[in-house]
Amino acid sequence: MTADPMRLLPSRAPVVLIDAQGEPRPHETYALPSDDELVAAYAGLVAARRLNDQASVLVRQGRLAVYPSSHGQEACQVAAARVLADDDWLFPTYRDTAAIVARGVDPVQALTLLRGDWHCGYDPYEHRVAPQATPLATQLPHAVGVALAARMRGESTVVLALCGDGATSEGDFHEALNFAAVLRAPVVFFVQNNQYAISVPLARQTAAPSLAHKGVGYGVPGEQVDGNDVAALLAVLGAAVERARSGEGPQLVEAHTYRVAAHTNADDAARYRADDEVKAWLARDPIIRLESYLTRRGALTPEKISAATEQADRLAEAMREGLSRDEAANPADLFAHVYASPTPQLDEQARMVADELEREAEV
Amino acid sequence: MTADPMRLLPSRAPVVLIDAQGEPRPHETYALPSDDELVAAYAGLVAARRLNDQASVLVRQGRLAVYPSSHGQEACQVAAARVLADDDWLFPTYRDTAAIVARGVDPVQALTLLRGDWHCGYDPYEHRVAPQATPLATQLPHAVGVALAARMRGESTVVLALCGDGATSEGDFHEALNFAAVLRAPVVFFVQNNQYAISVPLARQTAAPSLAHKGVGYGVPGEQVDGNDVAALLAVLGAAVERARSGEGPQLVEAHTYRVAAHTNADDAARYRADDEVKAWLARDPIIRLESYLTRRGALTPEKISAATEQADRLAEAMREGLSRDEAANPADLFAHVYASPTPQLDEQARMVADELEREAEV
Amino acid sequence: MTNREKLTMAQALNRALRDAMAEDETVVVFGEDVGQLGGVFRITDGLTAEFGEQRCFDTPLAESGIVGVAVGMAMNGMRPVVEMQFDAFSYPAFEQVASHVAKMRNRTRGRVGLPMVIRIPYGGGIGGVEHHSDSSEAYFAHTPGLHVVVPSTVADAYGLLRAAIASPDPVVFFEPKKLYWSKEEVDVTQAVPPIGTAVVRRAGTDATLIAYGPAVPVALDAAAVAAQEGRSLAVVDVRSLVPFDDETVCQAVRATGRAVVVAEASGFASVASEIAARVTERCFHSLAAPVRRVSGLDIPYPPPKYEGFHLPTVDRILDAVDDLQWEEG
Amino acid sequence: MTNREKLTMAQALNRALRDAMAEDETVVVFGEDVGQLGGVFRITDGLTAEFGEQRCFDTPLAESGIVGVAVGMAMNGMRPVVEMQFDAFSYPAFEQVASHVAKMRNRTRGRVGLPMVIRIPYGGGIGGVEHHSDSSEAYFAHTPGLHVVVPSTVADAYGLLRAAIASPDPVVFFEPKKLYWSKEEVDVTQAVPPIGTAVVRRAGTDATLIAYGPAVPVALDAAAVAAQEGRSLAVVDVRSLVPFDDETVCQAVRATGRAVVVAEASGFASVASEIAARVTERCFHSLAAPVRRVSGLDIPYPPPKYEGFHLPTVDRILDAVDDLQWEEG
Ligand SMILES: Cc1ncc(C[n+]2csc(CCOP(=O)(O)OP(=O)(O)O)c2C)c(N)n1
Ligand SMILES: Cc1ncc(C[n+]2csc(CCOP(=O)(O)OP(=O)(O)O)c2C)c(N)n1
Ligand SMILES: [Mg+2]
Ligand SMILES: [Mg+2]
Repeated sequence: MTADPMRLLPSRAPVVLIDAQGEPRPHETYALPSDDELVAAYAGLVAARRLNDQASVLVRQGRLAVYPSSHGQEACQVAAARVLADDDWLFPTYRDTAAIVARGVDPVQALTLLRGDWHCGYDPYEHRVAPQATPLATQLPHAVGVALAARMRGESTVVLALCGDGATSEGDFHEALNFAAVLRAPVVFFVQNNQYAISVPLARQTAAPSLAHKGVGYGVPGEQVDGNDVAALLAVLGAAVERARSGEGPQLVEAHTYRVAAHTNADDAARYRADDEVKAWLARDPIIRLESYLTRRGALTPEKISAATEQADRLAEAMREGLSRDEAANPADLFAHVYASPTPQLDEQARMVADELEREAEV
Repeated sequence: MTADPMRLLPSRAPVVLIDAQGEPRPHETYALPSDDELVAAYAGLVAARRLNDQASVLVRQGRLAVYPSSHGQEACQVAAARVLADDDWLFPTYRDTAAIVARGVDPVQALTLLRGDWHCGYDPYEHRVAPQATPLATQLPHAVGVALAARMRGESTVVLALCGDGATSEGDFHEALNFAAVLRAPVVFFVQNNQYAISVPLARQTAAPSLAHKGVGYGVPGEQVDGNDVAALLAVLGAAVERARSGEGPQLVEAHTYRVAAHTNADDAARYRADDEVKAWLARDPIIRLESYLTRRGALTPEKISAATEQADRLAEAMREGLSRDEAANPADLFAHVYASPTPQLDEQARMVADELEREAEV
Repeated sequence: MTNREKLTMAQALNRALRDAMAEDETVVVFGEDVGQLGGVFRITDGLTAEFGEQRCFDTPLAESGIVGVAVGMAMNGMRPVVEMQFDAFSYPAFEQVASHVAKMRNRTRGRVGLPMVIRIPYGGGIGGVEHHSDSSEAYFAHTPGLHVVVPSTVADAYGLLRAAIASPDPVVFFEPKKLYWSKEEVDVTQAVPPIGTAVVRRAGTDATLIAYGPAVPVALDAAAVAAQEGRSLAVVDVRSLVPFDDETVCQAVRATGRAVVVAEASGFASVASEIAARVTERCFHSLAAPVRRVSGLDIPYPPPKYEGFHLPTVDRILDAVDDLQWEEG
Repeated sequence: MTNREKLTMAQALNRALRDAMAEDETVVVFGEDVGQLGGVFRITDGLTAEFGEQRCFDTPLAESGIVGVAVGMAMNGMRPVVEMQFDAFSYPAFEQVASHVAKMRNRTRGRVGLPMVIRIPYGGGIGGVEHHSDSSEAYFAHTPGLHVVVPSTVADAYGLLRAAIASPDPVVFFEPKKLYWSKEEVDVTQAVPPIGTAVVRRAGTDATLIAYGPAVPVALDAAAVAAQEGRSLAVVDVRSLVPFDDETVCQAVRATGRAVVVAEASGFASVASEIAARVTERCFHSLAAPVRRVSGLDIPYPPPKYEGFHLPTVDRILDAVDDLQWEEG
């Protein structure tokens, strides 16, 4: 209980390194990432936006059951994936498909849940990406456990755990931050504050000066960052990851961003927010500002822009292609993984289902 | 989200108005309570200490099943009761029997739970004291609900909700503070940080600068106070209650105190803490310092001390007396209050039990 | 003059909330997205507009907090009706429900009752992704101190919700999501069915199907098919799991001598188990065959693509009926 | 040379943890007060001293956090064994158990198993105040994806805890508090009983008592009294609720033609309901009478002064046996 509270509080305003006009803004603590890094991030943003667009089309075509878009939050998605080393772990939510794909997971596998197939279509160990969590904040204690297990074995793994502004109200958010702080788990908690939890605006979610201010109550440093500025995100999240890796414990990072689309395709955002608000945020788009900054510096050439677009086209093509095929459901799959080996009770139920199908086939 | 974080942070050190030597310590924000108020509090402290002592004896005699003592925390107990108006509510835990009694509940009724009889022996509405909560932190959202209901009806009720340092780690603590802040419920959350949750010391419970620092994460002002200084407690809690009453929302107050006895009679504190630590805290006893302060001022005379002692004697006598009688268990009581009226299923079970007893009586 | 109107179950639930709020100003509605949005299923649509933010409001996103705050309100003169957004999202509130909602009256020897309703959209069949199709009634039905109610018709949805709100006891109110858009002509001015009563939805002489909630229409379909095949099946809609209407259920079973319990939830240690056990205890010598259960499989709720295998179907019910040892009867 | 030692159940559980930790360094133990204090029941006594703070440690006071962190550890190569301090204090963790512990393997198509154990001191009969005597096994047994185990003997306590820790699947391990101090001569080097097997504790010919956990000794006492009265009762100890050993249980019931299920938990929608229902389904034509249940009353667990009325007693079991329609048999 000797932590200096002042060192735990976030900066007064969100960290910005490139502003909405694409102008660089010098910062006393955080340096601008290199042009190369930002050009790579740019390609990531373009791909993420394309993924969001394509997925929304696929929903309308009935190829996906539901899609929670991260349109407008692409800078957060890409930065979350880019600051991690291969051995690190990412803990995503249902809204973080773009981050999952940015980390290397096959997009069709990543969309398995949202197309109404099995709940996690990828191997979590392959890219060290946990299954997408739907019950809010419940993945955060898991992230702490993964980090602790790695540290017990002397590994230098860091875990980046994502959640939304709404999820910070859940008890599991509190418990996870507290466990991480007390047990000094190398976890970076990254809150994408997109201003809404479905229809509920931030002001109904918290009365705190910022969500990043929640850190001090756990002895965890909090930081807030412009969530539409990928440069600031890379700098702030990168520093948090390295701090955690060096054994200094967890950190809380809040990104101020905006959910441009409705909560999911099933939601009607017109019921609870004005178009003007959305428009104001569109002017702060993460891609436009980065493009203008890099173009002005000459780091982003028309060729590089086309390369990024083509890469995004290929991604979209792979999504269309992969999601156009429906594998038939195999009822044996229902029972295969409830336990390492099925109980006698499950065997009995599997036989019942198989019998039914056999008889159906005979008819 | 415009709250100034600096105004939400607690003072750097716990507020003290009378120090361990009984010397007054001027404070820029909080004034010393009047001598009359402190003399009345003194009588409360003596009674509370006596209640703890007597209850511990009754446990050894088998008249109580278990007793979690507030020995050493009497200043918190008494102040919690004294700052409330009649129409306010107190939400106590299992350790707060002394506060419940200080609020006017009959001690024998208050001890019903701990003697192994029904779980709440008093009428919660009579003195506006909620049932003692055992599942940690679960009473805190109830306190918020009671406060909101009162405010909806335009009443000026304030709710004081108690919990321990350990309980602050539970999700319900988080959710309650957040709801109170967002919905501006007139609740004062009062954490008695007695340094232990059973065997677990504070350092294993939190890495925060203080528990009072948790407030800022909810937009709730936090304050910390010397929990063995009843004058400081009366001033700080009193101000928090009046602030809440005036519509300015909830507050979080942490009292730094010490659990002098073991967790309960069933616990063996020697397994996890050193005698020296206990001794150091005994030197900061809440009664001794108040007695020396008031005596030096001439406000506490030998007559007043005897009066307080006699009052405490009568309390102890009432406890011994009331707990010496055991009422026979009436099995019909098992079914009477599960629902407003018993279900047919319960009627059936009640008949079964009654039949058994009848047949037993016949044998 | 007739008061009959065609309503969906969702509309009937909305109407019940509205009517209860209009009649009794202590009724307050809160939860996640229930205010301006009107709930993700629109069950609370228009309530904030009509009754103001004080009476119907959004809370922070925390189910334990929602139920816990409702407990406090109910302790202090209000009749809160809270919504859990989906079935599985009631689990974070389980501690509050099991340790407080269910026990407050008993703990305080009747002095503190909790007239509150926890509404839970529940069950499958709507193609929901993980955690959006659970049937959790067993957890609550097993917990003494709660009333547990599941309507299967539009009229019952209205009537039982009114009864739940009027009840001095806490009621866990399950709303079959699959039936939200089912339509029926109803008269909401009609008498409210008391909690604790089952109802015979179809008379029959050969065997009795005992069902509740979303399984009731499936059971009725099965009975219709069976009728074509020359077998007469009665269908009882339990609708109140706690208290349980032994009389109506057992009377139907005794009359037919055979019974199948139909429910969506996984079968092991479920409400279906209870019904099978208690019917057998009470009707043993009238039974020509053991009571069979057709329930959800003992697996985590599967993804949309697979839910057809998991849920009770007409065929599975008829198979179970066929199994009732007709030869030996 | 003999390996037999006299141990209490508490000591046997402590020994099981110690032996598992010594054999496998991925086994870690954590929870509230399990470190220096050794747990409020001393089940983890000495583990921190022997294996260090890394392997056995106290956590902040938050059950959902404890279980959630265990999930993460189990995802990442460890075998966590966590303690819920008392039965009712597992409820705050219910969301983690129902939505993650039970579903992770299935969700990930077998890629992520969770080899973890949740130890829960459970049941009544120790004079505990409110919330300290619950029997919550039904909540977990009803949730597919969990194994649920309840020992009733010292030897099984050791063996089943070893089996639970070795299991690739999550196991909810119920420890009957009332039996913690029961003593037995055991050989812990003996083979471990596999999870999923029941055992006949006493042979009998007239009726079968089916029990588990703290109800087993009561059932055995009842059988002893019945024997004096000339009635021969078999006693089956279920010990593994999930998976359930239908074979052993049904064989015993078929042999006697009558059965009573005995369990402490409230009866409605309970494991006892399940046992009664499934035994009836499987053994109907061998049954001379309906399967009876003797379980806890459908009330919140009462205070110490009243628990004698709530819990199954020898008399209540014998009454149920008497009810098994011997005249008509
Ligand atoms: C425990 C739980 N309660 C409720 C829900 C239903 N729900 C799904 S998303 C959502 C809003 C989440 O808001 P936020 O955390 O801000 O994330 P965002 O969707 O904005 O990315 C809600 C209430 C849920 N998934 N889990
Ligand atoms: C939800 C819950 N988990 C665990 C317990 C068991 N328990 C009872 S008291 C206690 C320690 C509480 O510590 P603290 O909150 O500091 O209060 P204190 O006892 O020191 O007054 C624990 C773990 C409980 N009562 N409730
Ligand atoms: Mg959001
Ligand atoms: Mg404490």
